[in-house]
Amino acid sequence: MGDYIILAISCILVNNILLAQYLGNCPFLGTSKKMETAVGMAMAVVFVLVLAGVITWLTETFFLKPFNMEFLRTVAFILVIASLVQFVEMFLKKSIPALYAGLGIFLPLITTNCAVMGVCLINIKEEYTFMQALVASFAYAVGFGLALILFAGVRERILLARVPKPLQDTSIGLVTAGMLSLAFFAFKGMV
Amino acid sequence: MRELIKMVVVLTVLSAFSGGLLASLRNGTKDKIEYQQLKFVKGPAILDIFKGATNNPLLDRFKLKDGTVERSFFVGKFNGKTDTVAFESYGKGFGGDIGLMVGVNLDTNKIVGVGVTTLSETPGVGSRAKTDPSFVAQFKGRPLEETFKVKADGGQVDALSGATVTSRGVAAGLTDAGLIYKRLKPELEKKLKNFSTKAVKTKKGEKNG
Amino acid sequence: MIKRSFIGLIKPRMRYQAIELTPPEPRKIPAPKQVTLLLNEPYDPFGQGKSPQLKKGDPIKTGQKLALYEDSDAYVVSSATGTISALSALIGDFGRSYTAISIDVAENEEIDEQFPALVKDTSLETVKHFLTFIPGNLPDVILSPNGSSTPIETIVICGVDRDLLITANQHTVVKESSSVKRGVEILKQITGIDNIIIASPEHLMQDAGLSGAEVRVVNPVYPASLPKLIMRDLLGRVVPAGKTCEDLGVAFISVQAVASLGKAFNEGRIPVYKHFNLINKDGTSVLVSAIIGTPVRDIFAAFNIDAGEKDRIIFGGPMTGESIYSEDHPIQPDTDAVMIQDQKSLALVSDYPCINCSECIPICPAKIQVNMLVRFLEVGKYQEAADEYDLYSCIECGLCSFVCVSRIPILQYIKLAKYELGRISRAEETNV
Amino acid sequence: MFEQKKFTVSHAPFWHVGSSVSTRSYNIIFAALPAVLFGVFTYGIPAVGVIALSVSSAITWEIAFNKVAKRPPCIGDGNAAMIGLLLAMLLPATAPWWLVITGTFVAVIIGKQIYGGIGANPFNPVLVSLAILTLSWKNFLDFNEVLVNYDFSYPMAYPLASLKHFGVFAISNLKPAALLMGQQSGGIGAIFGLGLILGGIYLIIRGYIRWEISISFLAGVWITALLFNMADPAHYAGPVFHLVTGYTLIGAFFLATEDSSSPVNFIPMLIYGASAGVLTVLIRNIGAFADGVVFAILIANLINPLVDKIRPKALGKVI
Amino acid sequence: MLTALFFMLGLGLVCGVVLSVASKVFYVYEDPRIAEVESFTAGANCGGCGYAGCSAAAVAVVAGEAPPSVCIVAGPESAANIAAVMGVDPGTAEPLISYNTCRGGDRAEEKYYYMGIRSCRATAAMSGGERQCPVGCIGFGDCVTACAFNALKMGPHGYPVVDQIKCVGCGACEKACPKDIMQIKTMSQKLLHLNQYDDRIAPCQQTCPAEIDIPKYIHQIKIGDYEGAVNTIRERNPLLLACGRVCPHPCEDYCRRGLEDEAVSINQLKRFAADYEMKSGRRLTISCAPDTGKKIAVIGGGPAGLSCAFFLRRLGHGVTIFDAMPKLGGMIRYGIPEYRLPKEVLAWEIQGILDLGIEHKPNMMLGRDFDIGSLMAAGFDAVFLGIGAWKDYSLRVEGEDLKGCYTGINFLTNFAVWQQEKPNEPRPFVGKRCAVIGGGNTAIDCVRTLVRLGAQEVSIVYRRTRKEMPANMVEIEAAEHEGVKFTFLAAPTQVVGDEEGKVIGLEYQKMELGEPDASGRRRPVPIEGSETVMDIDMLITAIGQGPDVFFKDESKRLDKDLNITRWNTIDSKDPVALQSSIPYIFTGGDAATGADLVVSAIGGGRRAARSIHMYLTGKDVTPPQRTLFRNHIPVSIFESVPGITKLPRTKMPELPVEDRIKSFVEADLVISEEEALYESNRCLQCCLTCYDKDVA
Amino acid sequence: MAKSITQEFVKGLWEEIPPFRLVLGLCPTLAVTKTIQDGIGMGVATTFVLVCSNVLVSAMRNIIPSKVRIAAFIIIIATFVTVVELLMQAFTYPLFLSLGIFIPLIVVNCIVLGRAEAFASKNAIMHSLADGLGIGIGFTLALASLGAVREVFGSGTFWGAPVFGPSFHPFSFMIEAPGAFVCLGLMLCIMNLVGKK
Repeated sequence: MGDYIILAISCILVNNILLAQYLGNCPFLGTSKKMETAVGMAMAVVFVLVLAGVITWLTETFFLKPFNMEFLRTVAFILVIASLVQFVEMFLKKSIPALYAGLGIFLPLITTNCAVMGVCLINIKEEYTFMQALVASFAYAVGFGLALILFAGVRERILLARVPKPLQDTSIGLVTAGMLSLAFFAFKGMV
Repeated sequence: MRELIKMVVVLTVLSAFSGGLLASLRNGTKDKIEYQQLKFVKGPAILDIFKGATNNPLLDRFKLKDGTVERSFFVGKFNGKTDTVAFESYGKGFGGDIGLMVGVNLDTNKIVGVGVTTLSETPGVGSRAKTDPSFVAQFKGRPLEETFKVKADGGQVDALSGATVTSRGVAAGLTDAGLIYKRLKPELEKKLKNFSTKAVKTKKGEKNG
Repeated sequence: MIKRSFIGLIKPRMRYQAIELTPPEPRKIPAPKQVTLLLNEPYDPFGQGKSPQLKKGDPIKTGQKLALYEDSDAYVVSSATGTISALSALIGDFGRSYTAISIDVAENEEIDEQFPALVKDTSLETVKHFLTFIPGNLPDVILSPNGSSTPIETIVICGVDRDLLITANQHTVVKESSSVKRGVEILKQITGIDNIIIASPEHLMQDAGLSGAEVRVVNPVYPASLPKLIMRDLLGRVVPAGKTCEDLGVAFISVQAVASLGKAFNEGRIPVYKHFNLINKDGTSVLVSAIIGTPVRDIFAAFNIDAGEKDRIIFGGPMTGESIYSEDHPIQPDTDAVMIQDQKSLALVSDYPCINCSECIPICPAKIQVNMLVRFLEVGKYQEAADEYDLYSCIECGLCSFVCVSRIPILQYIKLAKYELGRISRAEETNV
Repeated sequence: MFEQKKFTVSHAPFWHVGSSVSTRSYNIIFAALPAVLFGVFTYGIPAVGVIALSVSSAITWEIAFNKVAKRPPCIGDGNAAMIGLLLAMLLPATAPWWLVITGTFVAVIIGKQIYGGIGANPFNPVLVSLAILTLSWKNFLDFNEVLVNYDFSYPMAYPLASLKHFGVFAISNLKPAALLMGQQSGGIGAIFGLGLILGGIYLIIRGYIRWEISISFLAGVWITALLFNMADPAHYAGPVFHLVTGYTLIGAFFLATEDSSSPVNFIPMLIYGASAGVLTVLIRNIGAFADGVVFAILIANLINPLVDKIRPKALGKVI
Repeated sequence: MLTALFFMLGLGLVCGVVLSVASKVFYVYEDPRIAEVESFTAGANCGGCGYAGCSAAAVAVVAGEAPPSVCIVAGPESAANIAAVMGVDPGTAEPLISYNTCRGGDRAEEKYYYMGIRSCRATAAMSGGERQCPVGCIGFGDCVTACAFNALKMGPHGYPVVDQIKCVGCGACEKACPKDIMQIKTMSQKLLHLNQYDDRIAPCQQTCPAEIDIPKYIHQIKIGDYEGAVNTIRERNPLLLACGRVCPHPCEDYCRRGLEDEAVSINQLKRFAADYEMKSGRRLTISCAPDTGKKIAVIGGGPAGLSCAFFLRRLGHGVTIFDAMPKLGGMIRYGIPEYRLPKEVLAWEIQGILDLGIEHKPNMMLGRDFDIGSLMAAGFDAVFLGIGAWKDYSLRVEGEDLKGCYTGINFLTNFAVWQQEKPNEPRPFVGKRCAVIGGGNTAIDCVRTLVRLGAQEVSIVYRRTRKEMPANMVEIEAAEHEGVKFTFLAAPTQVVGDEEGKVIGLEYQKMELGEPDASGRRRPVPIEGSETVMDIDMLITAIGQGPDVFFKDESKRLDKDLNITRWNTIDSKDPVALQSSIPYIFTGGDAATGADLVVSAIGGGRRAARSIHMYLTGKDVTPPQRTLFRNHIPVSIFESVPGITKLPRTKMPELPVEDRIKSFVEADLVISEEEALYESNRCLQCCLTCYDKDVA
Repeated sequence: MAKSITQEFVKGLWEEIPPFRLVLGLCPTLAVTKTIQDGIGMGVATTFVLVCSNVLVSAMRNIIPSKVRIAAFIIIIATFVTVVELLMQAFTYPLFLSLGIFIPLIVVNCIVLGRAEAFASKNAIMHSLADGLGIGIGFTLALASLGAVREVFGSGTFWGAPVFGPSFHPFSFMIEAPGAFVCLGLMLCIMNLVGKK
């Protein structure tokens, strides 16, 4: 149990997917302009990442590895993830419109989110067990969400500030993301 | 319905085509990749450890089962004796695992050399574990079976200044290596007894790769 | 300007000016050569399809009711006798537009006979048609109690002054208690509202009691006399953000208006003299009485005040007044003070950004998070400011601007935002 | 029509309390003086050099940026000077010139100006700068290494480094009172605890910083350290030690209280201060850095926009 | 190898099947435009737009929350495509462009020192802003900050300047401006705009019957942007070459410089710009709105008809001009002599108008060759009646129809037709001693023509004095120089003829000036017994003319509802709306006003075009409430203009008298470029209440 | 509006250069630009995938049903990514090591999918080729320049060779994660300044 907690903390804070591993930055910058969007995106990422983490782990363990087809990992994973996301999106839209409105609309953004694919690949690379993969996927997603929400909070204020014109928007967003990443150094070495 | 079928067919054919293409490419590059992996990941450390060996340790390798994990061992031939092996162990560092290649002489149980294979430490600080030869040199000649600890923790290892975490990681890796060594020593001895090197092929191996 | 105390930990307390127990009579300014009355209806020189009632050269009597068009509700009551010398458009603050009626005052005063003929009839109609433009200004909502969404049930008479340094209302409480008493009776009679409360400072409780209305005491520290705080502190009712006191069935009226109402029926003529404080450049405050429509220029002349280039002339008090740009601006029925500040001692504003010092937070009586509010307002995000940062909770006391380290004109931002939002919503209503 | 007298027109209120940004900055600088003077006294000329360079370069960067960005010059507000001074207070007296200049560049330009100047920076510029310097040139900021040439009557080992590397034992002979009086190694302006406390109290009384933040920060440090200490006294130092060493006091009074990166409401201020305090000790005890104040406050800066949403209900607010 | 193949085959199959089944099972209806918009986005789902993926962005676009340019990956073409799907402006597919209507800026005096938020909206809320000008630009640049496309910047004079290339017409500036100075308009809306009381326009522009933005084109000349000047003029006046020559320039009467100095020679500058285009040999392109499919018949190809046709065509309608004469131009071709307006120049100008795609049917006279009914049957949606004023008023004295008596228009037209179309036929009769009755421009044209045709003695007989002559002073002077005699205060009483019925003399009664009448002119009173006879062999009466509305009697069906005023003009009730008593018939020019200036006819043509456009698009035809028709904005009329140093006005170059009386070569010449620049610098660049003071 | 092939190529080099003008593909931009070599390596790999997938998508644009087009594009892209992955492993192994996980992640690089969807699926093969090549080279240039800046300041070397004297203390913040963000942010700012007309 303790191991899982440490793994989780490590994935959330120390090896934060966004700030330490540089994954998932496009939606990070895109969806952090408003707090509402950030929260929706964060939830959607948690949802999809756990699903994707599990399903890709299963694919790897039961198909790719036994048949020595690791080289097909990229193709297989992305196909599985894309189909999964699209399926979930359609499912939610029809069956649970309320949920769809809250987080479903973020799903397409996730298909090509390198955070999802990246975490799936990390799970395999680190040779996690099923439970570890599950925990890691969840924790990475939480880390993503945490960073996104904190960032959105900061960014909401920056949008109100008198940022010099050439720096506005993405430019200052990136610099701020850098500061965020800097602050997350606080957790270095804790796990 | 026609559209549905078309969708399915297109996807299927496309993925099958992709699978086929990749599989054939994979077959064509398989050997080369394996050699490259050895050469660049572990190669430098191994060659460093086996400085003066008469064989090519990269080619003279075998695998052993250690519980569920399979470990690779590289054999070094010194003075005509194949009594030295090198294998990899890991310790936790500042920015992830630190991979250590540990060379040990089976006769003396002493370390012949330690090399850092993988590490993602803070450049200029922890990364000196790899770049500063004096740091790993301090392990040479020490018995592998002891427990390694940095001095701050009351051990014997001189820590890299300002990189205690890294140093601790290295120490932990070495300790781990000792445990592996202890576990597998009987098998290793068995294996080495009738080990014949492929020294002759060195050049060719390089080329074919 | 009140300086910051050394110990900044404690928030500044600003007490209202208290009137002396036996106040001197206000200094009376003689009728000027020209008066200007501001009629609350836009002047359209090209107005089509309406028949104008007034034109240049028309003779006017004191007490005469003047309206632009036959069917317009808005009117003014002339405070002097003479001829109309000009009609012009005047743009006030926040989109208010007036018609300025200038009257050249004749030497002999003639009293218009319409009101004296009706003086026996203390009916709502009479008051409505002749007495809204009296000193103190009678608010419409009291006269048409069903005009607002909730019928008015309570009338609060402000026996306190809205702002610092002003004693005009207190003076009325002390000196004109009989008129006030009559006024309260008439109010009760014409509106049918019995629940009339007079808000008074503690030292005037006795005098206020003579009015016949229920006396409640107002805290002597600014901004306790602002209507929404009187509502909260004296009536125990909180006005929801974006709503007015009238929406809760409470109407406010100044004690001067009540006194004028009483006086009008007592004396049989519409009162035209308005009491107000003249606050000089050195901060001294004198009570003055002048007819409505007197240009500020004449008042300054009477006190030998030299209003120089870049000085600031303020109608109202230092915290809530409005600055005007011309010495020709006339005294209006609701002018409680005229203040002049020397160019050298102006409190400057700057366009420095908010430094997030949090001075404004503890001082805000409405508990608004001003630092964020002002950020939204600075970039023009008015709707967000209203939705997320309580724009409409603001009671416009100006304390945030008063303490602002960056000297941001916060109150101006707030009022502007409310005004712009109002404009947008009105535009949307007319579109749909 | 054209010769009319023109008056000034502006909006209410027409009075102002008279405070200004520059008074604020200068008061903070004034409050920092005891600690700074003590530092100068202790470390001598090099300390003067670092402080002078830091302040002047901070001002220069600010002027330069204003020129480049075509904005009205804002050095008059004293903020740049304050940033320069605070940064110098955190640096060792032996900091090389290029380190100081880079530091002020990062603080003034990257930390503050590109966000639109004073009041807009989401992170404390001084801390951003120090964090970046720490990452880049750890050796030059390692007090043990760089202050090695100083020789005083008290041990010159950096207390927190000793604690980190050698455990509680190594610091057992350090007296809190002596540490408080500045008998320790550390940043130029960070060693004289008493001076910092005096300055802090001055600022609190004058209303320039908020006591809520300072007190909750110290409380956070104290309580967390106490818990660790109680759990394993052999491993973790006592709370008082944590209070008087490293950047704790300067952090509590001068860094965490930085205006634009700290909350304005009461409860958020407590949360903000406390979380910075807690994290400080966490980093010191189990993290990678010897002193956690810098990164702890940066993390607290980060959560500031979120926690500052906790606020009292506004007058008449519906819902 | 095979396993890989099969694995991928299986995977693809599974995914394909699952997705296609799911798309059937979980089908939800959505606005088809969403899919369409989405197909134009990049589809990368990168989130760069701030929305949750491409379909979310598409939803936002369809819901109107996001601009068509939302996708940052796909580039401008995608934005254009998305805009097309959304149909940003469904009414006209014309681009909206922002422009500012105030050129006052910081030249306007201030009424107070402002201290507070540096924004236009904030200061506008404080007594309407610190500028004296009640409607002018405040100058804090709220619009500039509001513009997300960098298309606006504050100009040197403190008012915003639009970069039309960058402007996308989003309207942010318009919303931000508290004074309605920034306006987003299509070209059509600009063409349709009439001067209003709340416009920020100089007195000259208020006066100009065609409402040309005079300060703007003068400024453009000043900075050397001659083409811009041409475009500016053409926004209001398609006949700039003609107007530049014949316009009596009432604008100059209101030139503020004229109060202290001599007025700016506005018309010379216009002619300079117009001639610049013609001389450059290149026609500037004139843009037209997309076709609307409506057809309009313009009856009469004179200035009013041409102007109306020009503007209707630019608004996107199909126009056919029916004209009774063989060539277009109406009175400016057949009434204005060659020496004032060379027909070559006119032809060049008219060709430019026809090139927009206007059909011309010559020799078609209403009431003779067609009537309104036949037009309606031919599918025209509206009719413009610009038949001009071709019928001279008669003198109502005895002997008016003797041989050798002509009316002014008759004479000029006959001569013009001979000169232009039938030069080989014998020249129309010209007497030796000629008298022309009347004091208007037609009379002057007649005498000056007669001089050029070799009449030995030409005199003008006018009832009042020279001061009251309605003709242009320049023209009168020119006639004087050319040797024309003037007989003032003479009222013709009888035309004397010989037994052959030929005219031999004109009897007139002398007059003296009496009390001023309502128009302020002193009424001439006959002196009893002062009858005199003047010896002449040719008499031309040019005492005024009116429209010839005989067609109304010819057609009994549709036109009977058309009201005619007692001055024989077509009754248009409202002089701005110009709609006749039959809703689809509009009028303008002399047909509506009686004989008037060319430039008035041009203005009338545009107003009629506006009304027709409104009528065809189903909108209210009545003009906007605050239309400033023939009036002036009171605050803009000054009594003095301080700060002006006198600078002499550029003299108009003309041919020497001896040369010009011999031929019909153009008498007035164009000023040089150097002179034009000098004259343009004399312009005070007035706006409503502000102007440039001369430095030094 | 149709541009020539050359224009399609050139626009990727400046007008629409990712990630400066099109703010896309940030992850690899941030992650693999510690040195200029890594940057160029990543750029070349991406260019290869971009060109190949653009050509193939363009060739197949009429066959693929619109509902599964994204899935189909992804398969195509993923295939080429794997090809690159295998080739790099076989021939430039050290580069493969330093780029690590980011090679397979080219598949989710928004630039690649974005160009496939926005451009190649609507344009002819040669145009798509030019577009892919242009954008790819632009991307490579961008990565190289960012890599160069970070390497020079962060490690004091250029292409592995020291540029400053031995007394230079590298500003190693630049090669840390925060430095990557800040550096890219500032470069965007410079691009905005330069791009302003």
